[in-house]
Amino acid sequence: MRHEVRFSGFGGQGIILSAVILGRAAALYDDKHVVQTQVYGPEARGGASMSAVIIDDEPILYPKVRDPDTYVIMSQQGFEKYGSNPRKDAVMLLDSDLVHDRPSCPWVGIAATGVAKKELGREIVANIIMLGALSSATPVISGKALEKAILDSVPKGTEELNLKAMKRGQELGSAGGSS
Amino acid sequence: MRHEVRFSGFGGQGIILSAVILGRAAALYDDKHVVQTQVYGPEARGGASMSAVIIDDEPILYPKVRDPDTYVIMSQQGFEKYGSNPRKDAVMLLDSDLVHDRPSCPWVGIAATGVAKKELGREIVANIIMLGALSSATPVISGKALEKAILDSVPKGTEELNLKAMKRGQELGSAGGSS
Amino acid sequence: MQGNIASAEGALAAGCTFFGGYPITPSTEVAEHMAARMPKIKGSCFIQMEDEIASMAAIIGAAWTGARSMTATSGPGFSLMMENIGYAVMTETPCVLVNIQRGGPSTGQPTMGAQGDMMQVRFGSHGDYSIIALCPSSVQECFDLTAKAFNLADRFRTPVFLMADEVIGHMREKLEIPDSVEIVRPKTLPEGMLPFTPGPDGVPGFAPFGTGRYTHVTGLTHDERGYPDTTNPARHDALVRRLVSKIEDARHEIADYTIVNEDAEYVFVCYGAPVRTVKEVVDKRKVPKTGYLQLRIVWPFPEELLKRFPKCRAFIVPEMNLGMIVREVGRHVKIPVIPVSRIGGELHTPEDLIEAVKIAESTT
Amino acid sequence: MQGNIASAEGALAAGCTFFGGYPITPSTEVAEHMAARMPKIKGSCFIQMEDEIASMAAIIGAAWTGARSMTATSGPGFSLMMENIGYAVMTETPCVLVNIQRGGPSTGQPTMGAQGDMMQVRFGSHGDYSIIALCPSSVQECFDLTAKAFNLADRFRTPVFLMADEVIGHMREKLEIPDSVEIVRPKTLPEGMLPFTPGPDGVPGFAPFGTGRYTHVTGLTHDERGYPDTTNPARHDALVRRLVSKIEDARHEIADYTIVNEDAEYVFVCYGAPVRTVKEVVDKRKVPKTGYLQLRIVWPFPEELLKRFPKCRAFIVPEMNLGMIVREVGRHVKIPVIPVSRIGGELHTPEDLIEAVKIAESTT
Amino acid sequence: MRDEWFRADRLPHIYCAGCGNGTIVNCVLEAVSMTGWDRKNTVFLSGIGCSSRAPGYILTDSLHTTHGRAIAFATGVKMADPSLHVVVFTGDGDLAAIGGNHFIHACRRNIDLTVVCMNNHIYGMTGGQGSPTTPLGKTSTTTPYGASETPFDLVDLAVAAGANYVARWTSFHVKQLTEAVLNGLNTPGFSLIEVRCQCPTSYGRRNKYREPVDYITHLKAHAILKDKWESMEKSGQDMPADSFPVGEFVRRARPVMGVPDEA
Amino acid sequence: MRDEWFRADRLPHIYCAGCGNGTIVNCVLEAVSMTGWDRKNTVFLSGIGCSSRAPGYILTDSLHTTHGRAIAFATGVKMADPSLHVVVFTGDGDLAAIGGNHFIHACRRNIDLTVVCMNNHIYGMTGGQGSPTTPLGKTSTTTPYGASETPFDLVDLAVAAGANYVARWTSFHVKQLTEAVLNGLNTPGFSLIEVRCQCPTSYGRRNKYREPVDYITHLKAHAILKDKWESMEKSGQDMPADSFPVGEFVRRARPVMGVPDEA
Amino acid sequence: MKLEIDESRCKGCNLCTMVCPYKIYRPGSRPNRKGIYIPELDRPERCPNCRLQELYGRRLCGVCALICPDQAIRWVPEKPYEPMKVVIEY
Amino acid sequence: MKLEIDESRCKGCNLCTMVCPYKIYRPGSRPNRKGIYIPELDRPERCPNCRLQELYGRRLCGVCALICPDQAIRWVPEKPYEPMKVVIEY
Ligand SMILES: Cc1ncc(C[n+]2csc(CCOP(=O)(O)OP(=O)(O)O)c2C)c(N)n1
Ligand SMILES: Cc1ncc(C[n+]2csc(CCOP(=O)(O)OP(=O)(O)O)c2C)c(N)n1
Ligand code: SF4
Ligand code: SF4
Ligand code: SF4
Ligand code: SF4
Ligand code: SF4
Ligand code: SF4
Ligand SMILES: [Mg+2]
Ligand SMILES: [Mg+2]
Repeated sequence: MRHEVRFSGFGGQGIILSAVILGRAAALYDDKHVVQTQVYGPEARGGASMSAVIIDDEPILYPKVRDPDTYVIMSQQGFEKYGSNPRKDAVMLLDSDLVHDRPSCPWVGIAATGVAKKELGREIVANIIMLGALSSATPVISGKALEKAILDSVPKGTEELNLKAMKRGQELGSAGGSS
Repeated sequence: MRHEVRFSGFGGQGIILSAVILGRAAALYDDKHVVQTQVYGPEARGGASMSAVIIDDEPILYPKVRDPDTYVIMSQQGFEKYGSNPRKDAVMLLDSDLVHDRPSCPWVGIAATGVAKKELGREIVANIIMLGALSSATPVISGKALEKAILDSVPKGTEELNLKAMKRGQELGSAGGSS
Repeated sequence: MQGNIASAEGALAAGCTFFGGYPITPSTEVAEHMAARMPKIKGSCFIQMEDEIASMAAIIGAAWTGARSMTATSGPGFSLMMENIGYAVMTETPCVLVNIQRGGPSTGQPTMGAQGDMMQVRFGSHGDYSIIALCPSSVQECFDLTAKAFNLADRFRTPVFLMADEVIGHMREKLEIPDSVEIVRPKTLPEGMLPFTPGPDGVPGFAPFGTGRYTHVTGLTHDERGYPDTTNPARHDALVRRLVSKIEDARHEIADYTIVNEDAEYVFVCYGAPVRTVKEVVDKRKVPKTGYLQLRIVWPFPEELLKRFPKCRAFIVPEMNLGMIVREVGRHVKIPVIPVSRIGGELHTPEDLIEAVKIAESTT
Repeated sequence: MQGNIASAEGALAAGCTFFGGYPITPSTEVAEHMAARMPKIKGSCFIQMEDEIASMAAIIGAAWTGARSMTATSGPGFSLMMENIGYAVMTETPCVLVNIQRGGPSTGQPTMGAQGDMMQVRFGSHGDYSIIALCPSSVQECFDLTAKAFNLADRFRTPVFLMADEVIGHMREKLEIPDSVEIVRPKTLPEGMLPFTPGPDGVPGFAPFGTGRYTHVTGLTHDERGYPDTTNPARHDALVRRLVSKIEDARHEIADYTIVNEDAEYVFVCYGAPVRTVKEVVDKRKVPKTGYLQLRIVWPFPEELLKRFPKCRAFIVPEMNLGMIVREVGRHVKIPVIPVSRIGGELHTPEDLIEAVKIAESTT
Repeated sequence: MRDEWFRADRLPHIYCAGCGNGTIVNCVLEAVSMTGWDRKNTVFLSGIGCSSRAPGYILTDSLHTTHGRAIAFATGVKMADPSLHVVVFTGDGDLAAIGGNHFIHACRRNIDLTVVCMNNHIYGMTGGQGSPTTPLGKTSTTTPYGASETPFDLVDLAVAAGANYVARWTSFHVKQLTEAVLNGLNTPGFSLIEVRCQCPTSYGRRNKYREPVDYITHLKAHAILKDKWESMEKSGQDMPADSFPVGEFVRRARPVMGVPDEA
Repeated sequence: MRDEWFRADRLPHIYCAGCGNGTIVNCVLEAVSMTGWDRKNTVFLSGIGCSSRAPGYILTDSLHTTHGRAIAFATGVKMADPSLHVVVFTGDGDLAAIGGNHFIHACRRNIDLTVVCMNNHIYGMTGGQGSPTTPLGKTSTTTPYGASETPFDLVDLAVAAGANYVARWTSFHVKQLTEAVLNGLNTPGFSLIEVRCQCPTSYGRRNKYREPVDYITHLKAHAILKDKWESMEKSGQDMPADSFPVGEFVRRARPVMGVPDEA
Repeated sequence: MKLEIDESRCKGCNLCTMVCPYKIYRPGSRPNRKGIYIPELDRPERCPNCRLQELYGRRLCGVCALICPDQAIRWVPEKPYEPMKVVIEY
Repeated sequence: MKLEIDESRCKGCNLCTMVCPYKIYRPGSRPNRKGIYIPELDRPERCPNCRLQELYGRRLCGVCALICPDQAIRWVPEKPYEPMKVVIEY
């Protein structure tokens, strides 16, 4: 199976880190071939940043994601720039607090930023909530692999918080909230 | 007629200036085609510096002097590096105070440095003495043209001294002293 | 792991103990990784210099103490290094430069990938010279080729360039780090031999500072003792021709490449990121009659390899520039050579290359 | 008069009012002459900058005030200018650089002539671009071509290079200074037009500072307003291709050359000092079957001119480098191309070239 | 009016939320608008960095040059046309790392420029590497274990190199800063105004000043007026850690370059 | 013994008759020979210029680098192998014109180098162009009507930038100079020893100091001991034209780089 | 004059909340469409600039607008002029 | 010890003539083969270094040799030692 996942949001949300964690999870713990890329520029600070992961059973040659089957979108501008034209059978996870439009493909709204702030007290873990949701709402990555990759990637002392965020995300992801 | 003249001596003697004056004289006042070149390098300071002039009735294409018919040599090292292998029919003017060897071609010894220092009180005009000698001892340049070019080239206030030096050189040049 | 990090790790695996650099997108991660790793390695030094000129100077200075030394930069910084690159060539200083290419000219597109410095690396400093340039197309190659660059630098006593690009430098893939990498240090200067007397391969032995050989090193034209001799044409001619030929004459030994499908009629000549697309087209989609020559070392250009495709009707050269190495291919063959240029930061798509094959078919 | 002085005088005749430079052998006389002359010309400024990077920066700054500006240097300084040369290209700044070439690489032979920077001038800065390079072969051409360089710089809004060499720069010959030289200033930016919207020839009009057009100038990839737009591949592609094609497409208009003997079988392609020897061989000694193409403008390379010799059996390219422009000739023709390289500071002798003709005869 | 000097069509700018650069641009334009200069004859230049993006938001002619070289470009502009008013925006990296030489030479020549250095102690644009003004012990991506090189004092350097006007303030001191810039604009010769400011993204995040307000509070607390600083020094007091003097350090009339003849 | 440090086979050197550089090399080698250092572990570096030819005459490992960059190269040498003793020869052009940035950064970092600047106020090697230390009004080939840019005070710059040891003497003061160099060699961190010296060929010739003795006599007459200079300053006296202070200006112990761990 | 925060520019940095001597700005409590917490104004008419700018013919205080890094704070003319809101404070 | 000027190195700059407290060096009067006026020595044995170097086991004065830019001045051992020439000056 091959998956092309695209993340977008604004700078500071950890859009690239999300992709890195997903990539690590798939490569190291689901034993897949993975290529992770991103677009970034100074303008990305104010505007929309984007990162992408290809997960495949076979070696990945052409490395760029051109037509993702899975989206994780965390800002309205990100939606407009990188998520407005998904293919029909794609699945889009979106932060329902920050993305106001809705796509033409199936989607799951996750109130990640709100939950991160209100329930977990740290807005910064919104991206981990989205990753958790990704693992429960799509076949892209296994929860086990994701958990291990998160533990590898987050700063010491924040493991518990991040795992909690992931779990919450998984719950929100299974619950749906989709179109 | 074509002449290829090579000057050599040590840094500070005005070897390049000599060539420039000769070139100017021939170009502006004898109405010839002239190309003037030189070799210089940091090593030229201590060692031997060289400059050359081609004077021709026709335009000069290849600009380098390879086998001069006329030499003006003002130091022993200059002789060794640039004057030791003249063609048989060349003429060499040499500063008899500073050049100790003698060439295989016809030559004229001129005590330029000694005369400049003792008679004229300024060693620096030794090169002008040599030019004067060149104009009288060889057909390379006319005395008239040389005089004008010297007046064009020397610092204001030193015209008289330099003309005196030229005249002395012309005397010494006609007097011979050759092999 | 990211290509840039893999490159840093490749250097460390090869025993690099000195890094002097100046941050610039998209190469900065190389320096940042070195800054994190080197202070923990005894005898190693990471230093952020005041600019790229100083970075290049510092790694040359470090190399003369016998250290394996390296810097990393991108276009604008690379341009600033040109004078001291010439110095490294002239003084036969082994060192490694990583250039993560971005969109130029000038500040251009700091965050987008390109291969626009491929002629600069060969001709960007004044005067005649040659260098060795490697181009990775994967994170693994970033590691492997960086390590290899150090061996080539020492073997030929010359600056060696890892000419990567933003696409590969910022891509993350799995990297397998071997238990150890091959390390070939320079020949030492035999007793009684002058410091710039070449061996039979044109390369002099190396006597780093502190070994009591009292070497004078200068960027001026010099004799075998290393003493300046700047007005003797024969001296200069001999020295510069040797500097060039020690590399150019060894192009066979140096060449590092992959050939796929020698029977191909349409042959891609490729290096760096576009190799990925070429492989997609040839290896995966198996577009008929196509094959490729992947150059992992682009300079010295191994022109003989072009002869390895006897049935070739046209060479297709996809580059992320307006056509640089295609000039080199064109000089050596009489059949059509088709450039496929992409600039602006986007890698060629497989469709781009399939289109080029069609054009080649229709014109040959 | 010396070639270097003639070049300075050519600039002054063309109305150059700003010179920013840094001394370096063998170009220093250009600066020294400007230092003597400019303070006497009202509204002119000579400034000796702290280095060559600053010199290049200063002349670009000056150019944006509408001044005709220039610098002069040699190899090591030229290498240092590479980053800002790219900036001038990207920002379409008209300015003139004189490079009196000396023996490289590195410090090399400071006082000896060479043509070793001919590829550097074309490819020495990072990224894709094009430039215009002129090569004088006499003191008169130093004057004429320097003056012309300013017109080309303004016409195409690009840095223009006088690539002379020490031989010509330090040679003294008679110079005839015309009463006035032709001066073509840049098109002014039409009212309502954006500062980087190109005209039909690809060249935008010019609105220097102080004219109330509020131009933002950046070396980043930019839109027609001059505002940065660095992540849009199409923008970059369009901009950089235009920068290249405004020059390359005009190669016919730009070309400046002399052709002698179109019926020749052995044709010298030459520029700079070696032209003197070629003329000695062809014009004076009238060696049979020979002719020549003298390029006074080498870049953009006017490849069509090579077709002007229908009977040509081989091109012979004498250069004071290890073979640079010969690469370009080789790319465009199928017949043999014979390089004649002289490095070390000695100009080719007539015998060298006659020998080359013999070789050409025996191999074709 | 300050607002007239902005390129309103380009706002909001690319600076991160709470970045000190935006404040400094305000103060500089406030000062410029007080001079009565014509926008037509005023030119802003900069090198490369976040700080150096400033001229792109100002409605005058402007040159966004290469990293570190803005002052050299400005020298060309000013010397070629002394009737132009020339202001340079620069960062600590741009001015003091790669651009150090042009900086001291312009001070020495006393070229009539006003240079505003947005000193955030870090390379902001490239994501937070140490700069020549990163304080000892502070963390950056290239000093992950704390900076170990002594930082420059930019004011000392400018004074030693010969500048005619030198002042230092912070992004908190908006009024004083505006006045200092105005003084700089009005002093013939080279003026340096160093402004210590917050970079929440690249510096603050790694050094416990995550919120913009955190670092500006720190700046406010550690800036000591020059006179007070000097009297403390004289009395042999230990200076509080991380504190630094602010105020006007030099205003003098050494020979200048690039001033129009009539002036 | 000093003589052992010369490459006798390369003498006489290329310097003009009476050039101050030769004297300075003597003094530096005298000081070096007093340290007891091993020639094997001592490295001389330089940039480009007459002054920078010095290492070529010294029998140790040496790097004759590119113009202005010697200190950056030296930083690489010293940081890669702190056990080496590293001395840099440079000229006023090499150090203060093109090399100014590396100079101030090495001072800031306090890299353990000793830098000897042969300040002849001119670009000697290229035939006498003005340098950043050419005094106001003096003639050179690029200042034919007299220099109009204020020169640097190299000592002030080094002090402001952070160097641990800074002294100035002239080529006349051979004993004091030797001692200053020795102090520089022995002080951990960056040491600058500026030596004002004669260039009869490129500077003297155009400024009425044609004979070597002329300019050295001038130097002798215009060098004022630092203490005296300061007391004159304090008492508000006008300094005699062309005079300058000599002596030791700073000797301190700021944090250093490139010193071996055990030291 | 009326004090306004331009929502299209404000990035929610809260520097204004720090500097106003009248504490007119309070950190925002709800994100806007872009996710930004725009500060809320607490009786902005207390600002001397709102009240007295036209009277004195020049800007008063203005520190918030000077420090606002995003050029988001400005005063817009109010018509009709609302004298009722002016409360002189001593 | 005997004071010597190495003719192959001396370039005739006359700095030695300037610095010697004993005025041992005098500007030369005749050029040598290279055209250089080598200084002449006036009773060099007056130099304390000639006389006392071996006695004290270290170089004395030595200013001429330090200032000589051409490394042309040196002391060479004399054999046999010539005590007759020593004149102690006060
Ligand atoms: C020659 C060159 N080297 C490096 C860079 C990369 N670069 C861009 S901005 C920057 C640092 C900017 O720091 P500073 O001047 O402090 O500005 P800030 O972003 O902090 O405002 C660097 C190193 C470049 N653009 N050009
Ligand atoms: C990049 C570069 N620019 C210019 C030069 C030319 N150059 C050689 S030496 C020199 C000046 C040397 O002056 P200084 O350092 O004072 O040495 P001096 O000869 O006076 O001892 C210059 C400009 C060069 N070699 N390299
Ligand atoms: S990175 Fe720092 S300096 Fe740059 S815009 Fe963001 S806060 Fe400002
Ligand atoms: S030119 Fe000047 S500095 Fe150079 S060797 Fe001659 S006297 Fe010395
Ligand atoms: S102008 Fe002053 S008082 Fe008015 S809102 Fe702003 S900071 Fe507060
Ligand atoms: S200072 Fe400006 S940008 Fe920051 S919160 Fe206040 S209004 Fe918004
Ligand atoms: S050592 Fe002293 S006393 Fe002896 S000759 Fe030299 S300068 Fe004179
Ligand atoms: S100082 Fe040395 S070089 Fe000069 S005259 Fe005396 S001995 Fe000769
Ligand atoms: Mg900064
Ligand atoms: Mg000097």
